[in-house]
Amino acid sequence: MDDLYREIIIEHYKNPSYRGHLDPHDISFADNNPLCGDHIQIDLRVDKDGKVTDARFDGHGCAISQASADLLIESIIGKSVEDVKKLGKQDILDLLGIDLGPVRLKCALLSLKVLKAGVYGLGEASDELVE
Amino acid sequence: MDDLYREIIIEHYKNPSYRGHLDPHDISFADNNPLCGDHIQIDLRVDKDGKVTDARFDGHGCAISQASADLLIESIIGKSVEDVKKLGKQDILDLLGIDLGPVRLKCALLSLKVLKAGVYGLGEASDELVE
Amino acid sequence: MSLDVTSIRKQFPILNREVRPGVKVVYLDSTATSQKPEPVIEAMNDYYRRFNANIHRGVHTLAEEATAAYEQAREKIAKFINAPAAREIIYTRNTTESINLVAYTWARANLKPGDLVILTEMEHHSNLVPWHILAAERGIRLEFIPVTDDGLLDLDAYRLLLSQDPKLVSFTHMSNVLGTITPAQEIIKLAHEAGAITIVDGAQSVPHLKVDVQKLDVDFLAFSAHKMCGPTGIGALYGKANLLEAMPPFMGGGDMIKEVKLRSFRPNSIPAKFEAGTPAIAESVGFGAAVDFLNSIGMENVAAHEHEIIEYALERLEEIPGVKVFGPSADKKGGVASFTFDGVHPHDVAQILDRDGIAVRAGHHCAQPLHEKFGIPATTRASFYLYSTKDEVDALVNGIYNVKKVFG
Amino acid sequence: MSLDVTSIRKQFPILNREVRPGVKVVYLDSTATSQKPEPVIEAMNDYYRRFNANIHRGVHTLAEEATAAYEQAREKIAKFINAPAAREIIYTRNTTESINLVAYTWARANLKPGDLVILTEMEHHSNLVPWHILAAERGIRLEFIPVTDDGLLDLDAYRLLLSQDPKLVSFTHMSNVLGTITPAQEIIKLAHEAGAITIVDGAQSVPHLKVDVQKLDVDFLAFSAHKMCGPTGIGALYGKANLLEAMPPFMGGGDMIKEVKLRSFRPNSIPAKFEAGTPAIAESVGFGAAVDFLNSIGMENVAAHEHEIIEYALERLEEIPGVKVFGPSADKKGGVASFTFDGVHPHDVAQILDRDGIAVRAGHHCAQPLHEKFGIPATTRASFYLYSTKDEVDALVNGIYNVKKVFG
Ligand SMILES: Cc1ncc(COP(=O)(O)O)c(C=O)c1O
Ligand SMILES: Cc1ncc(COP(=O)(O)O)c(C=O)c1O
Repeated sequence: MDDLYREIIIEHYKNPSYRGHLDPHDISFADNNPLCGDHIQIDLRVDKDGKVTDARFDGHGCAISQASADLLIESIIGKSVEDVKKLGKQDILDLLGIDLGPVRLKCALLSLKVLKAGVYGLGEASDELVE
Repeated sequence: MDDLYREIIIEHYKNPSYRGHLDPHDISFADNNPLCGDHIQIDLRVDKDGKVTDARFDGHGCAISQASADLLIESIIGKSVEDVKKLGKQDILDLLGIDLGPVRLKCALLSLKVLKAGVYGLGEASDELVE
Repeated sequence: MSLDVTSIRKQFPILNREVRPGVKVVYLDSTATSQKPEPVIEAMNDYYRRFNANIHRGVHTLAEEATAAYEQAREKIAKFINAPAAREIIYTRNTTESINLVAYTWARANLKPGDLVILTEMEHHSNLVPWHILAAERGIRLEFIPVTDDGLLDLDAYRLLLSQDPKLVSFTHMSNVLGTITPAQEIIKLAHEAGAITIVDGAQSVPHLKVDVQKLDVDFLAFSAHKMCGPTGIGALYGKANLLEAMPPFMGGGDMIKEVKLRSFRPNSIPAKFEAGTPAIAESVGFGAAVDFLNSIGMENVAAHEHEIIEYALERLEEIPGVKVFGPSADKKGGVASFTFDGVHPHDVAQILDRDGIAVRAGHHCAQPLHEKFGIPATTRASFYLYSTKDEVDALVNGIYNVKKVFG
Repeated sequence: MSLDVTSIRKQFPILNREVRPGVKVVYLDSTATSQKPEPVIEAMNDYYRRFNANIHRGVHTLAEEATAAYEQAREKIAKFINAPAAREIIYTRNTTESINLVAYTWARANLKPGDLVILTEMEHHSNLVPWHILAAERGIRLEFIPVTDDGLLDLDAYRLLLSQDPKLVSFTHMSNVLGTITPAQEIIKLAHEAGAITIVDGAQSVPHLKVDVQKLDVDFLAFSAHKMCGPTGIGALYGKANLLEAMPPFMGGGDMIKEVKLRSFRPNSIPAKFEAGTPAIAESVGFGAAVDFLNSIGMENVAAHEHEIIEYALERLEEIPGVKVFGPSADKKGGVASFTFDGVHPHDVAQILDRDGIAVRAGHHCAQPLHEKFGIPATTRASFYLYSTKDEVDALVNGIYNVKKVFG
């Protein structure tokens, strides 16, 4: 259980590298975790080849949701949008390096859900995006 | 348990004394037991002093419901309507001479319910009439 | 494979119950509700004694465990009926609520005055009254597939009804009175060709047959845990995801929302959208355990066993003078035998059978219009399940002869 | 009299649960759901192992016993809240369904576009969303009794709202976030004087206080078994008989009917009218056992014990730097302490407390508008019940200091 608050998480929570907004941006999407009110917004810049050239997140919430957003943004800069679409639950767990129960999993996956709803251009972020 | 089918019940079921209709009548009411579809109609004649001068029942259903109707009719002829209004669950159980579980109790009380709804001039027969 | 009924019966503690000293219960009322095996009872005890907690919103260990168990049970149920995704399973209280849920949401959002809904004459009140209410409120039209004298659906008449542009066809997969197994796949295919949505009342089929929603291609399937070895207080509605997603919510409250403001809300995604408030958590665990139990035996084996019993029961009942069994022959029905016995009201039959510990049901079995069709107010119904035996059929037959004696 | 908590705790097997080897659970989440004592669990086991059967329509021994138990539990529940008659108790799934039932029946039959419904800013989503749905469908107007900074209802503002001819006042008897016990009797009296009907959300009050519907003169009271030592899957709606009798039915199906024809039905009398389909029978038995259990302890004693605990908890929590507890002082509230802890999100507080086995809830507790009012997305909530101890409060306080360490 101590794993849950590995230093990397506390570190990314307290000192995130990618917190902020991009203006202008090509894609922007935001959503809440209905269970706890955690909020994540993600802005992306995508070049003509479909590559993510820059990205930022903002929001509020628990260490897990905010740290996983920061780690996720870090991991996608330079990736193609097609690769971003392929990201799944396990990728987030790998980034965090921990295992999570179903409730905290929703915290961890919020940023990925927002990101994927954004790159797919959906009106709503749904849980199936991160199954 | 054998009490449940005391001879008196089988006898009143097979050879009822008061099955029929009264035409003309002063009061007539009918209702079903929603649990089993048992049906009882009761016709009454009442004189100017409020006394039941004659009564009949008709309907179909189980031995308990039909026998208790016959026994009930027998017991009220000659009684005043005011006394009929006072009849309750225990009076029926006394007539039958047995004890009943909640489901069969509804069978036994159907005729009393119909009778009381009739003498009170109600639109609907309700369970509270026989509580 | 034939069932090892002796070892199955050992798992159902109630089957050893003596209703009076020396008189063991002969439980022939599984169509009303099934008995529960020990693993189902114990799964719920384990929940209450070890990890009871409210779900979804909790991050503590008990809440995580309870949430996981609640969702795992949903997955088991989805798999049991071969639903493509667990989120297509909505927990309800029972079959009745499942059908009402569709009536209050899909139907109110999609049916206009004059729209045709096709039902059948053999429906349980649960698949009649919700549509009566809607007809009174909204002016939809109801038509009924007739039942033939031998208890089958008249498919020619159905085809004629289909030409009237129905919007919905809602029908039972197995009659709880006649035992008739309806040709659901064909009925659904024809409904879809006519542009209608379909609801199958699976209250009696899911417990007794292998039901495959993808093979049936049904849009909604309603069923109850308590009839399939599971607890009371929980049932399920299967719905195709695209339909469920497009439907407005039913009840409002906790868990069914994504966000609530003082004056408005955004609904959650499915299945949560339809599960307002604290759900039947222990019961979901029991429901999952019931599915495990049935899977361990195999639904094909359950169906085969019941077929053997009903075949024997029909044979034995029909040899009793004065007994008339309703419904089709054994090859077209499940383990249900509803009958009349000349000169004795079904209530009295049931009551006198009870002296011998024999538990059967008497009445209209929540299918009054069907009884009216057959011109009888009530029947006595014996029904069977995976724990039923031929000895119990014999006890029933002897019991009926005892009834004869009382009524002389 | 002070409670013998040691002997009470012995009856709750889960309180001995180790969430991890050597780490015993400290259950401080009773507002979400209470734990269940052994007599409640055993009452349901006894039902399943000895007299499980479907109710009402059965004449065999098991059905008679099940029906009697189902109705006896209703009588116990009626007596527990001092309802004049058992038939004024409708079994539902939970508080949420109880409120939705009134919204779907009484409210749809009685409220017209523009009619005013008064709620409060401290309502649970269960007493908000049903009215949002109705407002969207029917155009009713919603107004809210404001919550003051110290977590009380602003009764002066309420009096002003009452001058606008409200038709309904629906409000919580105890906030599940602030713990605030609202002056229900006064609110109801004023509502009646203004000609409005009243609903009390008793989800938190019925489990923790002596609630007397006749003294309150409330029209409808909603509550859940699972929060008062009872099982999941069952709740209740109390309603005054004359109101219930005049209401249209909610769901259609078995048991709620008096008679069914192919195209119409006549509803049954109350309470059956509102209980369509096979109900939560085992759960009713458990609910009755929960009421017996609470009666054996005495609700005054339960309330007094919780008062002692919350007083101590507030004292200890407020001495922790960075902790801010919301809601009124101990004399105006029940055993609920919702707090924030500077710099640490409530989810993380709860998660880290869980390491020490401490089960608290984090989030908006289904009261998002209230949290918005206080300008916070979430709180951590510790809540207490008759089995809670001061040692558990101490464990919580130590746990919060451990949270501090992790977040440095
Ligand atoms: C004040 C209040 N109202 C309503 C509810 C809803 O109760 P249930 O989830 O049992 O329907 C709760 C419980 O969470 C509550 O605390
Ligand atoms: C065919 C059929 N439909 C619906 C129901 C209603 O099921 P429940 O009472 O569990 O809602 C039943 C059970 O009585 C049934 O047999």
